Formats: sequence, C-alpha cells, structure tokens
Amino acid sequence: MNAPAYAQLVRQHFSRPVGAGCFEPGVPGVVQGCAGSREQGLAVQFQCRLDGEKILEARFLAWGCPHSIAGASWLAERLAGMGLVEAARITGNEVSAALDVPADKLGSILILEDALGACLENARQRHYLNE
Amino acid sequence: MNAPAYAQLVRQHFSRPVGAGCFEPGVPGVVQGCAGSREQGLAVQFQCRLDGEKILEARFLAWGCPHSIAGASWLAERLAGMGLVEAARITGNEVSAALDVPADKLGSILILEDALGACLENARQRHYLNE
Amino acid sequence: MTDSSATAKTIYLDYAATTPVDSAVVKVMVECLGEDGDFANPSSVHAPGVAARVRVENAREQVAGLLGARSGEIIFTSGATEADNLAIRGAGLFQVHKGRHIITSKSEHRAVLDPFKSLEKEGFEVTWLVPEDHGRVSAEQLQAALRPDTTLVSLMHVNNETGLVHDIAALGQLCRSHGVLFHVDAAQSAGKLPIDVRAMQIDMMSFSAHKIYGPKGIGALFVSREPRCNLYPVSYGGGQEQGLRPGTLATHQIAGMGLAFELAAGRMQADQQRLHELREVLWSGLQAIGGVTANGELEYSAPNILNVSFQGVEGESLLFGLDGIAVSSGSACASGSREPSYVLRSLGLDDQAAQSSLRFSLGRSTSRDDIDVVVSMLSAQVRRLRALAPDWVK
Amino acid sequence: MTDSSATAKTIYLDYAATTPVDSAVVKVMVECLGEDGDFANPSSVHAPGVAARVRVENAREQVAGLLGARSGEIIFTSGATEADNLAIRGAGLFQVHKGRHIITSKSEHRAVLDPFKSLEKEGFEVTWLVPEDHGRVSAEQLQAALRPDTTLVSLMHVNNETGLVHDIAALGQLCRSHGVLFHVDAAQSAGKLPIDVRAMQIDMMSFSAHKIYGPKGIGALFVSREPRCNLYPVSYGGGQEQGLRPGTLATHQIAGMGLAFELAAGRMQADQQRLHELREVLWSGLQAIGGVTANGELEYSAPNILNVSFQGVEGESLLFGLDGIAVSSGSACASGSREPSYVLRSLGLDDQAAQSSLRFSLGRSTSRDDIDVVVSMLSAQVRRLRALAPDWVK
Ligand SMILES: Cc1ncc(COP(=O)(O)O)c(C=O)c1O
Ligand SMILES: Cc1ncc(COP(=O)(O)O)c(C=O)c1O
Repeated sequence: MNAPAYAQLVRQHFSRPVGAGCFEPGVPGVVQGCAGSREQGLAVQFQCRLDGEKILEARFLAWGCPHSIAGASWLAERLAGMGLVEAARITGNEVSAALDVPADKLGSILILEDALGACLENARQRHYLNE
Repeated sequence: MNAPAYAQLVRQHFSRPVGAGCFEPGVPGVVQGCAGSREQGLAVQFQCRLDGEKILEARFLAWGCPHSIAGASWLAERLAGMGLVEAARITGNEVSAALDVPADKLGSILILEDALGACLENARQRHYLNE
Repeated sequence: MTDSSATAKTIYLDYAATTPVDSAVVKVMVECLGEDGDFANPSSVHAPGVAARVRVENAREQVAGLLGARSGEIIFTSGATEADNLAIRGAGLFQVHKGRHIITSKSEHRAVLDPFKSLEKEGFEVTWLVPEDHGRVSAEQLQAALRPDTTLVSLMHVNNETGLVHDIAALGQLCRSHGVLFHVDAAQSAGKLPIDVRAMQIDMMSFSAHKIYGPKGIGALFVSREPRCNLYPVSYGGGQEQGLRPGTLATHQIAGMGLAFELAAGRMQADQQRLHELREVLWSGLQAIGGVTANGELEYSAPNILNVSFQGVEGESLLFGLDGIAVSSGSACASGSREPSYVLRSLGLDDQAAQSSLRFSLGRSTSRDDIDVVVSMLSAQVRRLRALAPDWVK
Repeated sequence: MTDSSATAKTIYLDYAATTPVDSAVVKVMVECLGEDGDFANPSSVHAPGVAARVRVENAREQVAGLLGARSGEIIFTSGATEADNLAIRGAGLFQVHKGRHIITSKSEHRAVLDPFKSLEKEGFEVTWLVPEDHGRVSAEQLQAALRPDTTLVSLMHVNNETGLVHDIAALGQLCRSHGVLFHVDAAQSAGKLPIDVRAMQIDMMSFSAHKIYGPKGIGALFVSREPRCNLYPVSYGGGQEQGLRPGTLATHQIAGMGLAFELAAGRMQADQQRLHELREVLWSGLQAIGGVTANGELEYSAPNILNVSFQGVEGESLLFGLDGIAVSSGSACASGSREPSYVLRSLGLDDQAAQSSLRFSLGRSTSRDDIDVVVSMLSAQVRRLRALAPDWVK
C-alpha cells in the first residue's frame, strides 16, 4: 500500500544520469552489450570505450523504471577508469545495495548485470580482455 | 425513526393538567369509572361530580404516556358543565383529533373512552341518568 | 438551519449514546479536509497521497497504542457496528469447516445480536447466554456452554445500557485454552477502562470513535496477528485495509479517531475518577426520591453509566417531563419505538419496569451543577406523576 | 505532523481520485461536531437528537434533489464501495429464487467487480461484458447478454479511469423492459453529468461524497420505491436506514454530503464547461509532444478526465519525473503495485502501454497556468526519457 520508496541516490542518478547516451559511430575502442525488452520492463544497452584493458568511459541507454535508469547510471559512473577484470567482478548485489533497490525489482538488476556482462563478453570477443 | 411528536395542546395538558386528582371521600354526587392496567400501558380513573344530569366538575387519575394524561385532562376540561347525555356522545376520535394522537397510540384512547363510559354507566346505575 | 439554542441549554447526560467531538480532534479533522490540507487519497502514490497516508498510519499507531496492540492489527471500519459484523460474520464463516456452534449473550448490542441471528438463519447454532452473575456472563457459565464444535464467542466489555463490566481476561483465557476465537465489543469501554489485548487474550475487538470524543462514522476492528486470527471480508472492493475493508480511507475520520484514542489514554484515569464521584452524587440524590432501583449493581458497572428504574411512573411520561435534559430511556431508541429494552429484560425486569428506566451517562462536561439540576427536576416529576397515578397501579 | 508544504506546491490533477472538501461543507461539518453543535445521536429522541436528525433528513433531501429521487429512497452508506456491495449482493441474493444470472462489464470499478466475483463464487453465473462501443457497453451488447434468468445488471455511469460515459437511459430502458434490476455506479458522475433516476429507469445507484468536494467515508445508495426494489442488507445491527444499513448515523458526514450535492447541482454546468475547455488546452499541449494517444475518445468521455498513453516511455519513470504534479498512472494505485490497469487493458492496450498512461482529472481549482506547467514538464520529461531509451524499444 505504500508509495515506492526511492533512495536519494536513485533520485540523483535518475535526474542527472552519468553517461547517458551512446558513442558516435566510428569512435575507436567501443564495445557494447544489450539485455532486456519492453515486456521484461527493462531494456538496456551498455557501451564502454576502452584503452586496452582499461575502461575510459561508459555510456548507457535504458528504458525502464527509475531504479533501473539510476542503476545503469551508477554503473556507468563506477566503470569509468576501471579495468575489465575488475569490472567483471561487479555484481548486481552491489547495485541494489547502493541504490536500496526493493526486492520486487531485483529482476531489473539482473538485466543490468546481463547487459554489462554482454558488454564485457563483447570486449573478450574483440580480444581486449586476455584471460 | 422519528421522535414522537407531541402537539402543543398535549404539552399544555400534560404539564398543567385540568382536574388532576380525585374528590374527597364523602363529597356528594360523585360517580366514577376505571379502565386499563399497567400491562396495557394506561390505567385511568374518571370521577364526575353531578348535580342531577349535569356534570359540575370532572377529575382524573392516570398512569400512562403523555398523550393519555393529556387526553384525560382534555376530557376533564370538556366534561365540566356538560349534561350526561351529551357526555355520552363524546368519542375517542374527538380526543385523538384534538390532540393529534399518533396511530400507534389509539389503543390508549380507547381505554380513555372505556373509563369515561364506565363512569357514565356508574351514573346510570345510580339513577342520575334517566333514559 | 436548526434551532441550536435548544441544544445549547440542554443538560446532556447521554454520553453513552454519543459524545461531542473534542476540539483538538475537530482541528485535526479539519486539517485533512480543505484544499490546503491533507485531503488527497491515502492510496495515491503522489506526494499529497503520501501525506494523507502518513496521517492514516499515525492514527493506526495511536489506536493500537491504547490497546497494547500493533498497528498492523488495526482495521479501520465505519464504526463498531461494521467491526462487529466483520468479526462475527467474517470469523464465523471462515471457520465453518471447524464447526458451526457460536456463543453470545442476550444482553449484547444489536450490532452483535443481529450478525449472530444472520448466521443462525444460515445454519449456525447459537447459544444465547442469559447473564447470571449480577447481569454478567461468568466464566463458569461460558465454560458450560463451550462444545468441541464451538468456534467463536462474542461478549461485550461494558454494556451500553447498564454499564455492567464483563471479566474479559477470565473469559479470554477460557476461550484461548479451548482454542475458540474470542471477540469483544469494546465500543463502550475503550478509553474508559484499561484494555490490553494480549493480557486479555482477545482475538478480535470492536471500537467506535464517537463514544470517546471522536467522530461518528469511524471505528476499528483489532484482529490479532499473534496468534493469527483469520477472517473473510464482508464487503468487497479496492483492497484497502489488508483486503478486509474496501473503500477510500477517510483520512479526516481516521486521524480524528487516532487523536481521540491518544487523548483518552492520557486522561482516562482522572476522567473516570471524577465521573465515579459525580455518579455517586447522582445516585444518592435519586435514592432520596424513594422507589428507585439501580439496574445493574454499581460495583460491577463502569463509572460513567447509571441505569435506574422509577417505580410507579410510566416511562414515556417520565422522559417527556424531563424537557431540557438529554437522557436515554429503557425503550429502544434506535427505532423510536416503545419496545422495552431487551437488555433490562434480560436482567429480569418486566416490560413496564424496563420502560420506566432511565440511563444517565456522564461525560467530560458533566458538572456537579448539572447533577443537582437533574436530581431536583426528576424528584419533582416523579412525585407529580406518582400523585397522578391511580392507586391500583402504584 | 506532516510536511504540508509539499502538498501546497503540488499541482493537483487527481480530482477523480478524491477532491478537497468545499469550505462551506467543512463549515457545516464542524457545526455537527463540537459540544455547542448538533453532535447528538440522530436516533435519540431528546431535543439534541432531534436537531441532529433534522440535519440528516435535510441532507437526504439535498442528495435526492440532485437525482430527481425522493428522500425516502436514499440510504446513507460509508461510501460508494459499500453502496455497490449493498446493491449487488443485496439485490442479487434477494432475487436468488428468480435466477442466478447477473451481468456487468470488465471495465467497472473494483467496488463492483469484487462483489460480482463474490457472488460468482457463491454459485451465481456472471456475464463479464467487454465494452465494444468505443470502450462502452452498448444497448445491443447488453440486449444480447440478457437471459430469462438474468436478475441484475450493473454498469457504471462514468468510468473512473477513462471518463467514458455509458448511455444510461438506453441501458436502463432495456433492463426495465426485460424486468431486470439495473444498478449504476455513479461515483464519478454525480454532480458532473445530469442524473434523473426516473427518466433513466434506474433501480439502484451508488454515490460517494468525496468525488464532489464532500467528505470521504460517506456515500449513499438510491433504492427505487417506484417500482419497488427489494434488497437484503449486507450488515446487521441497530435498524437504521430502513434496516438496510445499521450503525450510528454520522451527522457531520451526512450533512457534508448533502451540502456538497446541493452545491454541485448549482454549479455543475458552469464547472463542466470550464473543465471541458481546460481539457482541450491540455490535450492539444500533449499532442504537440507527439506519440501520445487518448485512451477513450474524448467525445464519449466526461469533460473532467483525460487519460493518455505516452509511447516509448516507461510508466514508473514517467510518473517519477513528474515531481510536484499529482496525477494517477495506469497502474493500479490502490495497491501501490505496478499491475497494469485492467480498464485500459479492456480497451485493448498492452501492459506496457497501460503502464505508460496517465490519468489527468481536472477540478474546481485547476487553472490555465496549471495546465501550462504540466504540459511543459511533461514535454521535457517525455523527450528526455525517449532520448534515453535504446532504439529497439522505441
Ligand atoms: C456496545 C456497542 N456496540 C456497538 C455500537 C455501535 O457503534 P457504531 O455506532 O459505531 O456503529 C454501540 C453504540 O452505538 C455500542 O454501544
Ligand atoms: C467508479 C467508482 N466506484 C466506486 C468508488 C469507490 O468509492 P468510495 O471510495 O466512496 O468507496 C470509486 C472511487 O474510489 C469510483 O471511482
């Protein structure tokens, strides 16, 4: 019966998202990954611009609830400057903890994880990541 | 669901009844009649002090609802100065009309009629009334 | 619109019928009504809706606070009548697979009797106890009535006509030990006698705001969560109140009830002490008239109610003679009819004695002066009417 | 107690959820609350009780007046939800010997749907019509659904989500000519569209005060006396309201409802004309954003409601971005959950489109400025969210 509660950080990221948008076609070192759909309530795309194993900058597009948009923005902010290996260790749990995501929205957080995973997988396929 | 409505005349007779009480024992020319009981919701006694066929004064005692007490008082007032034949023509309908008695109390008015009837019958038995 | 001068001069001794609303409560209610107030729908998710919801949840805490309950155990209803219906029909029907035997007493309020009668028509078996212990149902009486297929007992805390008080803790313990649900109509006791739903082992308890200086048209049902008490709703709709009571929540009514309960908690003891003393004054004054009987022994009754029979006077005339004094008579008022009170009859009074009874119920504004005026008016009226009555009915 | 500054600055466009209480209505309510007011129990026979009863009966006339009904045909309830329950369960069960087939539509309020479901569980057969005539049930549709064992039809006057208006007179005539009882939920239409219960051949009609500047927690059911419509009560108790609705009458609530209805009668036409114009402004403003659809054609809908789908934006984010504007979304608000609206789905919208819908409902204080602010905030938000969405969901 209660209004959904949004943490302060969600409000911030939602209204002034970090890394909203995508890179111009042709920018070098860009990998990307997508997940979700309208029916799933969240559709998201991540892009990372890489210099070797290092993420220089991350960008996202998202159609979804405020928690999802804020989650994507929070991830984009964290990813900047990170190594790919470190990035692969980020879990959905961290996102939900940081943004105080309610239990009924954990599905959306999984979709965010998937999109990021797809992006890193793209990096692996394109041999940015050597394991 | 409504409060019982009492006509102005009921209020008057109830608070300042005419002829309340009874005659001292031994007063000459007194006839009397009773009717009703506690279980019937009204117990009433009429007395008339007579001079031949003429009612000089009427008195009553009553245990009952405001309409009944007012009805007895109204009758006592009317009877004073009346002839016995004329008195015998008074009907319960007149009492109810004068006092605006609600339908569910017409039983009480019948009891008043009965008491008056008994009083006149007493007069007849004592040969005040020659038909 | 109406002639309120009549109201203003009246000595009001009918607080058990309803009370005026406390001025602080009126203030809170008004804060929830107008455009600048918390008027929004408490179920709306926008900011004004949330502000209204905060009012509602705050009131829920206030009500729970008076009872030793948790706020999640309070279901707001339109009054004690609806709460009684929800408890009795809701729990009776929910448990129908366990049994169809339910128990209440003949001196309950019609808001309890009538739901029981409705279940009786639908195939339940009802034991109608006649209160034997000074007008109250004793634990022994109840014990004797319990059966393996008994599922529900409903007995009131304070009787609305006589003020007689049931030993709820003893009855509650008995029910709990037999695994039978126990419902208590506390419309007349909340804010007047201490209540602790846990200690008293109550499963469901009905409340009304308008008996303790809150608004009419709002009440609540306490429904225990520990142990868990399950009910069906009696009406269906928007899912409010845990699905048990649909309809837009009336913020101003709920907030008013909450504050009334909180205020009652604070002043209960002092109020009742004062009313107890005033009732003593009233009772000695009436006794001096002679031929009066208290219906329900005073030591077993709530301090704010005094029900008295006046021998040798007819009920309606007694009441009519008391212009300027607002009291209840021993006739059923709800219908405006002259049916003698079934509660008084269950105490053994005959119809006439029941009808010649008056219920005086005292409240926050009752003064010593009021009592004196009432006693002197009553003496005069009773003496006058007795003098008017023929000997054979005296 | 709460931060009402948030409320004060909000642009409130949720008048279909509830309205603030008119200040004249607040005044009348307060007159019935305090010690110097008409606070007594309207069922009491003493003078203060009679004064309260006069208030109640006056309000009954006021409510009846708006509907072309007689005051004896008005039963006060705790709201439209209770009125709907009383009508549907009360009349359904009363007629069970005549038949068990009852009809309603899928776009009714839950206060109608849920009582129908409850009867369905108890062995009734329900025809759930899907509105086919521009979101409304047509007379032809209803005609085709009627059977010899049909006893009750319930269709609303104005839909609370879309504003779509049923042709009640045509539906009423059809029911009457088939000897089937016709119930209408008029919670959203009373005081907004003309109602004449005789001309419309209505047997029962539900009302709520809080949708037309009266208090929450009070409503009424019109029950026709000519022809006579018979019901069972759904709750049992003190015999008030012709035995159909027990519980102490809440004078302040009833008096407030009465005045609200009387005021509405006087200003209905002018109000609706003004709101119609404002809605036009709002709708052109929103259309300029592009990718918006009105749910329910405007020519068939009440002038105070506009329900719009915004393509390419997710519902919750759309709403969240509208801080400072109070509107309802296409998700069920009552539960605070994100269930897409079943009313919008019954119009053929998919879940996402239903969730990306907003209901704007305009009222007495809505100004041209409000509309302008809302349009510009919405344009900005919708554009921003669309820009943020990946191509493949656009
Ligand atoms: C004991 C008791 N139960 C129930 C009620 C009904 O309460 P309400 O008027 O809130 O429905 C009352 C008072 O009218 C009462 O005294
Ligand atoms: C069409 C309709 N019916 C019934 C209701 C329920 O009314 P109430 O809140 O008075 O129970 C509402 C509003 O909530 C409504 O819009």
